[in-house]
Amino acid sequence: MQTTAELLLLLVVLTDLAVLGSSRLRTCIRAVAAQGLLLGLLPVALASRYTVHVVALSAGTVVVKAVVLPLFLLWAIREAAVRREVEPLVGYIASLLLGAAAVAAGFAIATRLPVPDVAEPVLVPVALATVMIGLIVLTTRRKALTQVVGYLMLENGIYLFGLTQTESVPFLLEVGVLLDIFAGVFIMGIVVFHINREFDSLDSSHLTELRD
Amino acid sequence: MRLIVLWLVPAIAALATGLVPSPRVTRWRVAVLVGAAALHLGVTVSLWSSPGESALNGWLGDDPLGLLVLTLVSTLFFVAATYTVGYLRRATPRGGRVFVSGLLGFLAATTLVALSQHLALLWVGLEATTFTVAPLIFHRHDRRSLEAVWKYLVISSVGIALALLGIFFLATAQHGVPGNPLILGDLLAHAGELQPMWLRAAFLFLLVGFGTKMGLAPMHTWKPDTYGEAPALVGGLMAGGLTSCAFLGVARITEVTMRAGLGPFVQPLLIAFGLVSLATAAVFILGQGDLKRLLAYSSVEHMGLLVLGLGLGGVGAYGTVLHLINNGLAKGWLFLVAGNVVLATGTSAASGTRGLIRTLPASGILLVMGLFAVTGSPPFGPFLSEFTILRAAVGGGHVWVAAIMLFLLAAIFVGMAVLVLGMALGEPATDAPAERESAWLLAGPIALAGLVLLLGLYIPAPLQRALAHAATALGGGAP
Amino acid sequence: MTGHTDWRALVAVAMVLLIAPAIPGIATKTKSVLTGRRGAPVLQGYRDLAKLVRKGRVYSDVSTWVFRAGPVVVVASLVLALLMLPLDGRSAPLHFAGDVVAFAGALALGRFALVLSGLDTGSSFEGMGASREVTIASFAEPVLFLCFAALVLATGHLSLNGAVGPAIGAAWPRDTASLVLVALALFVLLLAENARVPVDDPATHLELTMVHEVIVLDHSGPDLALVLYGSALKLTLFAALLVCVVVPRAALRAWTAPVAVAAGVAVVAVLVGVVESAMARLRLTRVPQLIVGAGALALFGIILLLR
Amino acid sequence: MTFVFWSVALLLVAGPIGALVSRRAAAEFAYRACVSAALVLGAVPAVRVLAGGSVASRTLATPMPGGPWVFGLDALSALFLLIALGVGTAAAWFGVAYLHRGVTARAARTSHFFLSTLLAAVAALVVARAAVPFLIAWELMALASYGAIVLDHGQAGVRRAGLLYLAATHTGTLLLFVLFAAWGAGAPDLTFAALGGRTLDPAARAIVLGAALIAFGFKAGVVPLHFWLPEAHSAAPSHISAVMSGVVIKMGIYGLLRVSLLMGALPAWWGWALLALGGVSGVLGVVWALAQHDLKRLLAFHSVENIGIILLGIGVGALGVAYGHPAVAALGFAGAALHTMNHALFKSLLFLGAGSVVHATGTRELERMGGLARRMPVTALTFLIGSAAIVGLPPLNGFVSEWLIARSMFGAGLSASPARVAVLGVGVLGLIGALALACFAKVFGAVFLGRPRDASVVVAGESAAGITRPMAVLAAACVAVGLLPGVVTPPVLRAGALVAGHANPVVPAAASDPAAMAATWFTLGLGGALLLLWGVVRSGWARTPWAAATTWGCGYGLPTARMQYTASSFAAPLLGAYRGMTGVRVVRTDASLATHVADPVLDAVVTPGWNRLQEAARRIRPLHRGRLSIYLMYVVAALLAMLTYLMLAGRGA
Repeated sequence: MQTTAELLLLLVVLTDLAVLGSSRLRTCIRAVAAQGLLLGLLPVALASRYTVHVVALSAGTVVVKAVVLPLFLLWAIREAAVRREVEPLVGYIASLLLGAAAVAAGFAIATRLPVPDVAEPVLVPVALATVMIGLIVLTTRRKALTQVVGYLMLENGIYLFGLTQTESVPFLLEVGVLLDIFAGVFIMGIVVFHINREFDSLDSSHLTELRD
Repeated sequence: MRLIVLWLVPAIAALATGLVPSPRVTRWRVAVLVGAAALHLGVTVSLWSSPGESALNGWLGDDPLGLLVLTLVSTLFFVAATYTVGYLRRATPRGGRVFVSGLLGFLAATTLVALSQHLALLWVGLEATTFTVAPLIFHRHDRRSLEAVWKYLVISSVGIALALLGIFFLATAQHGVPGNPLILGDLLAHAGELQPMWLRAAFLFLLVGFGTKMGLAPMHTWKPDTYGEAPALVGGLMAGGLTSCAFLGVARITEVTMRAGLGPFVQPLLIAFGLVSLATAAVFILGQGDLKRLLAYSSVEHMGLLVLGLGLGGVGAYGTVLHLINNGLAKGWLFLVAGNVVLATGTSAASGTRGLIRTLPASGILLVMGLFAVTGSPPFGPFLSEFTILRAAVGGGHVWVAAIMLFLLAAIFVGMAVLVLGMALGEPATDAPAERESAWLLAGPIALAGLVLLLGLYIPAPLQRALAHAATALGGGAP
Repeated sequence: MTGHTDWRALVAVAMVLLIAPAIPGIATKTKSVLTGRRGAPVLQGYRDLAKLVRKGRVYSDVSTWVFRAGPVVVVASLVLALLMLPLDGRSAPLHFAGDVVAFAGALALGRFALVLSGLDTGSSFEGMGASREVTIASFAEPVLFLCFAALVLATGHLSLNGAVGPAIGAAWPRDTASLVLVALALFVLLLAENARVPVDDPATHLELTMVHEVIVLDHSGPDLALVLYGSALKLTLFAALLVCVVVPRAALRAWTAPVAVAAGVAVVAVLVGVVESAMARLRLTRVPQLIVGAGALALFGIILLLR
Repeated sequence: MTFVFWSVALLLVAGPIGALVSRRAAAEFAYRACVSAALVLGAVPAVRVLAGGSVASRTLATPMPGGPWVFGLDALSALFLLIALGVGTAAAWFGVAYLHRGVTARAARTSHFFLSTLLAAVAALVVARAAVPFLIAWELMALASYGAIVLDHGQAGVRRAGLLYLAATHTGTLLLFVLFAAWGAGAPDLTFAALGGRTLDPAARAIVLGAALIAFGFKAGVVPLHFWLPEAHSAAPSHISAVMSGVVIKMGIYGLLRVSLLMGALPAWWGWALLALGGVSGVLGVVWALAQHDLKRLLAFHSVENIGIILLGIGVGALGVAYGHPAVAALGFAGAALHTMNHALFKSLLFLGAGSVVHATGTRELERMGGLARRMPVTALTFLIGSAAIVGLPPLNGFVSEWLIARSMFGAGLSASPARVAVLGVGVLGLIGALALACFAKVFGAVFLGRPRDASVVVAGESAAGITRPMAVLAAACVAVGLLPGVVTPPVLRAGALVAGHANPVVPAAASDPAAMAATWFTLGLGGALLLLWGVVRSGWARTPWAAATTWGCGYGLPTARMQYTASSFAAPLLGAYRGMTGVRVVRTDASLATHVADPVLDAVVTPGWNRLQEAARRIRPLHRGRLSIYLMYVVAALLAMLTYLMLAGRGA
């Protein structure tokens, strides 16, 4: 089964890069949705034996990360009638290179860290890379929605790392995580909706009224 | 049992006030709010008589530090609840349904943080605070408050996410170590066996993550916007209660790392963050033009002092814990007074506001007293704690840290004095007669002021014991 | 008084008080003679006083009791200062540790009274004179203190009684250089404090150029008499101080010591006359330099002693 | 000790009573009664201690950091307690009458409240024997005095002065934190006993003494830390100015003496530093004062001058300790202590007099006054006494203390150690004295003598008894102390010996200082002689005739008030001589002549420095431009910085 896991993780990296490289919001959201699906499959792929816990976890993950949130985001962009990210602070090529660097860094750091043997060796590097790429998207994009996407990727990366702990960290935790992400993005969505109504755009760079 | 009650009371009240759909009738909601707050405070006080309970097989407990934070939050919340009575009479766009239930939800979340002995649970609590507070910040429903809540949500969500990563690292560090995962007691018991590299990484991420929630520079950027736009009493609850809970998170992981003997690695970081926060606060306080933003930066300053004391160790730890209480109460006091000013003048901008002690005698005087209290002038409480932290700096041989700290404190004092005294003194623009202020709006600040003053002159023995315990837990000791 | 003051000291004081009015006369006479004039008789001072005492007084309607009190305080303070000098070379009628400060204090008191009585008239001339008086004094007083400091260091006595009394004799052979410097400084001070050439010319009556005379423009009759006696006494006092420094009298027999002092005072007066006939009056702005110069002498004297 | 506690308690209630009692007269009576009773209660134990008795100290056990609160009363505390309560009571009585005009009843009540609170804080301060109560009392004093200063906060100038004062005093307080933190490092608790018991290594001692020098120097107004003082003193109501310079800044002196006492083994540099600062403050203070023509600013600068004189005394004392000349040390400290008391007496007298004048004429501008001696005889007489006293003329109190200080300098000069260089200080003393004489000749002449220079002054009349009586009392005190050095020297010598570190050995010797007795004969003789001659002369002249005429104008028949010599013209030649070293500017046009003093410290250092700081802050502030993604970058940057730290530092452990 390890090989499938590795394959899935590879795909995760590809989705990361897809988000980094595409200017169309729709594509970004689809990529994140795909990533959510992969994340949902991973517990099953990693698990030595299928417990209720594992199945429930993957099911819940798929529902939330691959279905609910993406649909919600798609609804939001339809509401806001935004198509694409207009000039990001860092160009797409540049951010792709950054992303590649992030992946490399992820592997570099992971090799230094004493990774617990239980986990799939590629898991930690990919997790770190995803976290970093999420941060990159958060810091370099302008549209509020894109930043939400970035935040989702950040959470996904953390979730990936959490997978190394499926044995030790109790079940409640994942639930908490999912709930929090859900609540988080849900409220963020409402805010996004309000931003859209107040400013007729989701360009968060309009939100610079409060300053010193 | 009481611990469960403590958590359930506000949670249920929050649901009740939130779900029951009667948008207009605020009276019973406020009643529920005050009632829940009173009950909460009562139970909290009862904990002092016989501490050491635990519930949910050790996930909840009231160790000295947690109990201190819990008491602080509970006190603040009760005061804020009484204040809400007057506040909702004066200024509320709608029935206060979201407002009240948000407040109660906040109380539930912070209680969870203060009581949780399980670090993941603590994290969940902190995360919950973020989302319970958001609607409160958005209370005014206008562009500015929208921008504020947006920035607050994104920044603190990112922070909390990094904290979660830190929690996972901690769990990884605990791999193969006996004891239940992420239970504080077990972590401390076997701190020596934790995998040091992962422990360090965990500390870094938790410091950044919870530091963001605390508002340590440079992760403080949400603070002025949020406090500036949120209703004053929400600002007070956040600056006094929420930041204290976030600090509790930092304190927990510091406990573990200190116990694991990583002090030399940890302390420079804490000191650095402390000084950077002080410096940032000073820069933005000099020439600040808005009272609530000023208080926000003052909060950044005091968060800096907290971690500074933690990093200096020794009596510094004691000073930090004491300062946690003092700062919480003083911030509540000042924010509520600022709320009165805003209610009376309609703005918290300094320009154009003059002679408050003539137009608004009680609040004006409270404001000026608060200035001295929060800048660490004797005989108010913060003086003792700041003095103790300074003793740790000088006594520990960190003379330069002490020098920088003093310089920044002096600059901050002058900056704050310029703005606050400028508003309080002088000839009022309008020669309207001094207006009579509602008792509901004054009782809270006066009570807090009394407490802060008391803590400067006398520390009750039980409190003293709790402070000493907490200080020793943080690797320091009582002076 | 500190008990064992013998009455001879008081006699000596009385004698100096008596000869005081003649001293300025001596100076002026010397000057006249040296400049080839006959000049007023030496005892002219007594005649003027006698005449003035008999005259009536004119008070400005502006002035107050401060004006009237001025002359009295001037004379009283000078007499008191005189009491602190061990004229007979043994003991002063009034002495105690640190009385050097009291000596200077008494002089300052007189000056304060004089200046205020001048200002009391509201006249611009007397205001100007008062201003110049305090200006010059502000340079002279520290010099006086430095001279006293030098004397104290040289003799080890904190009281004039010892410092310019018995102990000075032993000090001369030991610290000749310093004492010479101090004597010079004291002489300059004498010229400055008493408004003599080169600091000021008592002979002129062109108000704008004067310091001392102009302050008392409004005094008349007995008041003026007191003022004139006071200025004469001040000159005598400084001369006596100088003599006490220069002439060790402990060896002399009890009666001869006061006489020696009197003679010395007369000599100093002659010296003043000589200086006045030899030098021209300095511009007022140059005066400080002169006095600071004297201060430098005294300071040098002290440094020699501290060595 | 109980008496002192009661005294403090009374002072604390004195203010609030005013708010409770509705009828104003009754409230004021209660206020006066409380303050006066507090004076009596405080004076009883203080006098007992000064007379050689002793009072048991009290300890309040408390679980607070810093250990127990100890309160004690030794000769040093007693002296300052007497000063504070005495001057404070006079000022309080004065203030009640003074604030009857010009301010609302509420404002007056507030002012009374702050004044009595201030006195309570000072009383507590001087008996505090532990760091925490000391700091609390210290700050309470500072805040109360701030409140009293900004009574008239409608004026921007007053607000500015108040802010300047706050900034200065708060900086001082922070340095006191350092002082006690450094001194208490490693001590069981922060009681003075524990601090005094420690022997510090030179570095720590340098920190402690340096912090003390700056912190207490700020409060005392030592050049160059004096810049807040003239502003605050001239902004405050006159009786508050009196308390400020009579009591509050004296607490800086008390602090220096207390630290010297506790430190025991003082290093020589400390003595030299005090000596140098004293000389600079004394000379510059009086020269700056000469340049003023605002009456209260002028008096304020004289406070700087007298602080300088006091510091000269402390400096010699410290040198005496450092080089081991107990007698010199005792004399120096005693002189400083006595001059502190004397300055408190005559300077508060002068400020009250200034208040009376301002009250009557409505102006503080010297150039507009004149001829008030005829219109305000009591004020004039008391002010004259105060002037003569501050100049240091016998037979008044200023002379006695300068005499003691000069003696200590001579004594140092006769020693064999390097301390003998201090003898040069007498020259400085002489210079200061002569300049002060010039300055007060100018003040008294310009204000009280000659003709009124302004219509508002012509109509002025003597102030009410409520205002003049306190002045009369203070004047009497000046004369009494001046006439009886034999009585006042033993107690202050006791205090001096205490600071000099040998608690009792010297005291018996000191208590009977023969010189002091002789000096008493001198002062009494002088006083007697003056009275006698005055009487004789008056009676003698009563018989001889006298005529009244206009002032002799050298032939010009109709002298006018404008022809009088002005204060500026009076000071001009002196300032001309000193201009180079003091930043005094003399502006002379063909029509007028005016002197301005641009305070070299405030205008050349403090204000520009502050502006530069704000400018720097303004430059940095764009970092907070409202860009969310930028903010997130800060978070990421912090994370990266820490990760690099992990990679670098993490290795080692």
